[in-house]
Amino acid sequence: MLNCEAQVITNTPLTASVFSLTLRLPFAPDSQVTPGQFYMLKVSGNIGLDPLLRRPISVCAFDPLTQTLRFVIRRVGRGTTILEQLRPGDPLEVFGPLGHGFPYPEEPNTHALLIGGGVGIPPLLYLAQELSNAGVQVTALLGFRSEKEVFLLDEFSRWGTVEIATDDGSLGACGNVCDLLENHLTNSHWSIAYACGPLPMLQRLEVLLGQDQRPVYVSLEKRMACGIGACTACTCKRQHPEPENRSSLVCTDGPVFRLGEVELDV
Amino acid sequence: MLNCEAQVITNTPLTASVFSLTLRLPFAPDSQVTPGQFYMLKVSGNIGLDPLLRRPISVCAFDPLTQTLRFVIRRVGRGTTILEQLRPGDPLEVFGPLGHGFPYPEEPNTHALLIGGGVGIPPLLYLAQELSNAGVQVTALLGFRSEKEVFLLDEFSRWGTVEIATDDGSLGACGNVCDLLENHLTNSHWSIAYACGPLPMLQRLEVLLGQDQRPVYVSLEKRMACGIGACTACTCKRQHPEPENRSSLVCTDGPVFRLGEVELDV
Amino acid sequence: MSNPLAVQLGSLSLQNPVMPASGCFGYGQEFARLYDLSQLGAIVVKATTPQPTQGNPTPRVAETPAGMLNAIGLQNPGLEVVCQQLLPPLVPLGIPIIVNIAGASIADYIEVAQVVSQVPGIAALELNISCPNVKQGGLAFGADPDTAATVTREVKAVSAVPVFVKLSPNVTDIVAIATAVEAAGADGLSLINTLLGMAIDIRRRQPILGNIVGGLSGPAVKPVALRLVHQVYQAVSIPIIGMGGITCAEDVIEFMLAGARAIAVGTANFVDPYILPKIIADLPPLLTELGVSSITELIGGLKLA
Amino acid sequence: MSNPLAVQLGSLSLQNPVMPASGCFGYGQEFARLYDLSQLGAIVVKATTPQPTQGNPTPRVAETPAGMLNAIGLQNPGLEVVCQQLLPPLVPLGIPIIVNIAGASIADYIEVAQVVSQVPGIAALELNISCPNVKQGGLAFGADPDTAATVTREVKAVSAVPVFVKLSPNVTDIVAIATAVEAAGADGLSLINTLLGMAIDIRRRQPILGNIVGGLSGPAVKPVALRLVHQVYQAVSIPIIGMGGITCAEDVIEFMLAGARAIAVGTANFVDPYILPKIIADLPPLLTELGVSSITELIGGLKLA
Ligand SMILES: Cc1cc2nc3c(=O)[nH]c(=O)nc-3n(C[C@H](O)[C@H](O)[C@H](O)COP(=O)(O)OP(=O)(O)OC[C@H]3O[C@@H](n4cnc5c(N)ncnc54)[C@H](O)[C@@H]3O)c2cc1C
Ligand SMILES: Cc1cc2nc3c(=O)[nH]c(=O)nc-3n(C[C@H](O)[C@H](O)[C@H](O)COP(=O)(O)OP(=O)(O)OC[C@H]3O[C@@H](n4cnc5c(N)ncnc54)[C@H](O)[C@@H]3O)c2cc1C
Ligand SMILES: Cc1cc2nc3c(=O)[nH]c(=O)nc-3n(C[C@H](O)[C@H](O)[C@H](O)COP(=O)(O)O)c2cc1C
Ligand SMILES: Cc1cc2nc3c(=O)[nH]c(=O)nc-3n(C[C@H](O)[C@H](O)[C@H](O)COP(=O)(O)O)c2cc1C
Ligand code: FES
Ligand code: FES
Repeated sequence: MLNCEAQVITNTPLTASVFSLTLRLPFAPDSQVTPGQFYMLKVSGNIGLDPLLRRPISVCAFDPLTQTLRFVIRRVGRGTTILEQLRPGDPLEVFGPLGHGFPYPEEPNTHALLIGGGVGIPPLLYLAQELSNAGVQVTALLGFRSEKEVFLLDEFSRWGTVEIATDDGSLGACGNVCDLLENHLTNSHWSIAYACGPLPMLQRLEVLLGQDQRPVYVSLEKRMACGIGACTACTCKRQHPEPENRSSLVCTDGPVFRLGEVELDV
Repeated sequence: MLNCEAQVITNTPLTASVFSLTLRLPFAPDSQVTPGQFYMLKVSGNIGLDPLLRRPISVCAFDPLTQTLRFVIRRVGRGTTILEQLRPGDPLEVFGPLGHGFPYPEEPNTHALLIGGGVGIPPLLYLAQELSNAGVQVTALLGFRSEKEVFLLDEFSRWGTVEIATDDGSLGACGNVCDLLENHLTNSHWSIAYACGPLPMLQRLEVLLGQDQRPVYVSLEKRMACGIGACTACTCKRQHPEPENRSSLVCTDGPVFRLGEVELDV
Repeated sequence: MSNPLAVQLGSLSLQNPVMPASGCFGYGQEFARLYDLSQLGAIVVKATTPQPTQGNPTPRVAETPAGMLNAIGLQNPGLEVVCQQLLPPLVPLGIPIIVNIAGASIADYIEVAQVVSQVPGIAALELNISCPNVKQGGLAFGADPDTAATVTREVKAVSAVPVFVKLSPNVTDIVAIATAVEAAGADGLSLINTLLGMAIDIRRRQPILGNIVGGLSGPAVKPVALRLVHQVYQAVSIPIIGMGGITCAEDVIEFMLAGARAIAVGTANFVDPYILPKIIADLPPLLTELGVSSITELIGGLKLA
Repeated sequence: MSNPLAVQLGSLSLQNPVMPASGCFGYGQEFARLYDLSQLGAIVVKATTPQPTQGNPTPRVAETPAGMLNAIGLQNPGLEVVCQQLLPPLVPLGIPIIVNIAGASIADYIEVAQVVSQVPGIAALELNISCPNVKQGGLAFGADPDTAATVTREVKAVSAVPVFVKLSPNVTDIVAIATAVEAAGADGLSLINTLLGMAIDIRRRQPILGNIVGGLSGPAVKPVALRLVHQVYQAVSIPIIGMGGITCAEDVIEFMLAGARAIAVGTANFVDPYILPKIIADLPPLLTELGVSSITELIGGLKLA
């Protein structure tokens, strides 16, 4: 993990509230940038002290050749509004890559199921790309509120099969991404699953897949301050506490956990 | 006085720390914009709450036809650094015009002496232009730290005679603008004087011109919050208190006062 | 249809809960040049003392991260000028006019309360026992429950109108002071006044403020103000005017959820002179978004579990 | 040439006055991956309690204007793990290691103080009687001069190393507490801990923090911290570690002028993980600009008239 001042290359809206931000790093990261890892983005600029804290955002793509990093972000509050307003050429301090990403399947020639809702989808795109490049077959189940809010669909199609659900049925199946998942529950074609999305989605997923023997990995979100394990803001309880009763930290032990490893809460 | 979101037209460095910022107002001011008046510039943008307060900056030029407003500003702290970084097209909220400007001479065909130091000079440029256009003869005495820090010189020359002093003698006379003034003290060619500059300069000016019978006007600076007389942050003591012992406010009774009217302090 | 913003603040009926905070709005005349003051929920004017008060030496304000310090020191033209010249023009606005009163002794408070509360059309007094910027009086009265109760009782005894007591955040236990003041007859509470702070100019090696220390206000203090409103709301039954760092309609809702029945905006008037009408205009759509038909539904509505 | 940044903090010799604030730097290992910790003036580690402590429910942090609230609740692996696994790796750095200690009772404090102060290489204890985030203990010990003096005396009696007492800003009269603690034998003071605050999510109508209230830190609190350091400096003769909102070298100088002999940086480590070495690097040129050859010349150097 390194802190550096990156430069905005492009910043493009994908929907009314979701945008794609690409940055060029001034030097190579000190480690691999793997899907599921995240960066802390400094939104306060160089002068103002408000908003103060950095924002954790998952990597949506990384090209080691050009050292370009891509994030896909939804505007929800002040920090993401500042990020949305960045223009090509603007500087942006980023710190990362942080955390542990999605573990790859141990055996090749497997079939991975990717389950994403809303802005849980961007890190899965990077995962789809990496898995596909490694010869893994990818099926992505993606959920959005409505057709107008769909993003990254074309890019996912490049790496595998995609199924879509929208809350209002305006594109794909009508319903939640977990409804799509129900069709795949008893299917044996997939041997590993990865999920990222809002807490209610992950909670329902836990109900649906909690007893499944196949490995399921989920990426979690918690409010963070440091991003590196120093403040213990992002603690989460282990479902089966070890003797020393330790809790886990989303920023360093996660953000990706095996389903069932930690409790799913805010 | 009106608050509006203006748009940056140009932002050009004049010296290493002084820059010229022109803005286009979206609509006409609700009153004349006179030399010596100032605007409160919102430096916090639309999202961040820090730095919080607006910055008072004197008008350096105003063109009613194109509704362009010009400020010449020295970068001294966080707010002025933000202003320095503005780029053409950026929005900037401005509130004004505020305060009372320089009173014009009561008789035409007079000769006005303008005495400016550092970033006290910009409002005098606007004054020189207006006086000259009104047929008043202008002599400007301008003081800078060194040749490298000289700005607006050419523009002043268009409106009258200019004498320069620099602290290190690298351009014009060696010394302070008050040293230049000493040569004009007993001269009877001028009948009104205007001054703007740092406090020590104004204090020395008071010593030199305090007994002079000719009208002398000075523009003062005080830390401000509201700029409109509501908070009493910018109070200054009257040298000859009236019966009700009222103090004056720099933002509404000033920033221009007749020399001897109020005490000169921080 | 009834007005979704109307609130009842004790015996005062407000068309909306938004008013300026004392000392940040003069006597209204400056802002009257910018917009129609009759759209406000109420107006709170500057602290009034018996005699004209010069206030502290300048600099009187210093900017701090997301906030500011002030050490105005209660500059005001004194009781007589306030009552004869400055308050009468506000009365025809038809909204409640609340006068902040201060003094260096209990006798001072009594004198101002007696005279101001008789001015026709004045709706309430705000008893300032929390000004950190004057040596005598001010905070001295607000730091201890007994003293706070005493001055409240004395002022209530002479006031012809309701008395809101303005509390200081610079105390270990604000609940003790709030309950003491309530027991002494206060009709309501205003909180918070400013936090005592300091700013330093490292080049001159001097405090920036002429008064050395000053009162911290603005967004920086909002979390502290919300916590105090929340704590006091749970302990008293008189209405609370909440303030401290409010800059937008969302902030208003936060204070009301914490227990404020009305709110005051101070420092933000300096950052945006049109902030009060802006907040008032932003509230109705925000209420719709939050699914409430009357803002009163939100008062004290914070869910704790 | 002598080191212009060297300061003496009671019996501790520091190569520079800059250290991390407790709870914002873990036990150093995370930041050790980013830079060489031996360049710091000292290291203050997280609060240690006798038993492992889970801390409060999440969310534990909330951003506020130019600040943040935290309600970590002293999460730590307990005395045994701290002493056996976490402190020993820090000792070889050769800089003073200061351990923040906390508890729910005086007996807790005594136990931790006794054990931690025996760990070879530990330079001092920081007695945390000001944590606003735990129900028992914490602030309860720091809000009253007598209680603060008692716990200080007891801890001093068992500690093998100097004891710095960390004071709370959430009090009416910090000077009374500071002088009581000094009289009880404290070797120094750390101030300030966090201001008690709250943040509200208006859509969920709930506090953002799982613990409802939390401690405010970051730039927002700097003016309050400076004022408290200034007030306490004038009243005590033991050294002060100043903190609260420091983000740059200029802030360090402000705290030292106000009376701090050393300073700690907390929240700013989260905004810029390299802030400590950056501040240390920025200090020498700033001293040159200010015309001083040793930073000690500035301590308490505020001119008041
Ligand atoms: C590991 C991780 C990866 C993430 N990846 C992405 C991504 O790829 N794309 C994307 O759009 N969003 C992502 N998020 C969520 C994103 O961090 C928040 O939406 C963002 O911080 C909101 O900031 P704001 O200032 O706009 O909102 P505000 O609500 O104004 O933020 C206030 C504070 O709360 C924090 N906060 C608010 N929502 C969240 C949240 N959901 N998770 C963590 N902190 C939050 C902010 O960081 C800030 O400190 C991720 C979160 C985590 C923890
Ligand atoms: C009526 C008036 C007209 C002015 N006209 C000009 C001008 O035309 N060009 C120009 O360069 N400067 C002018 N100034 C000074 C200018 O306002 C300050 O340099 C500026 O506010 C500094 O802001 P900062 O954030 O960069 O500095 P900081 O020191 O970081 O500011 C901190 C706070 O102190 C206030 N402050 C600092 N210095 C001054 C000062 N000298 N006067 C008033 N407030 C101050 C700031 O407004 C801010 O609130 C004028 C000041 C006044 C009062
Ligand atoms: C410049 C200034 C002057 C103030 N004068 C008074 C006053 O006269 N009486 C009073 O009770 N409070 C006074 N206050 C405190 C405010 O009324 C308010 O309680 C405080 O500023 C917090 O609100 P804010 O953060 O919205 O400013 C003053 C505040 C400021 C900034
Ligand atoms: C996340 C967090 C955890 C903290 N934990 C502790 C602690 O364990 N013990 C303690 O004495 N202070 C603790 N503090 C307070 C800091 O040490 C410091 O006193 C305070 O944050 C002010 O400094 P700052 O504004 O630089 O952060 C904590 C602060 C934060 C933000
Ligand atoms: S965010 Fe600090 S420990 Fe995870
Ligand atoms: S700045 Fe508020 S009265 Fe002058």
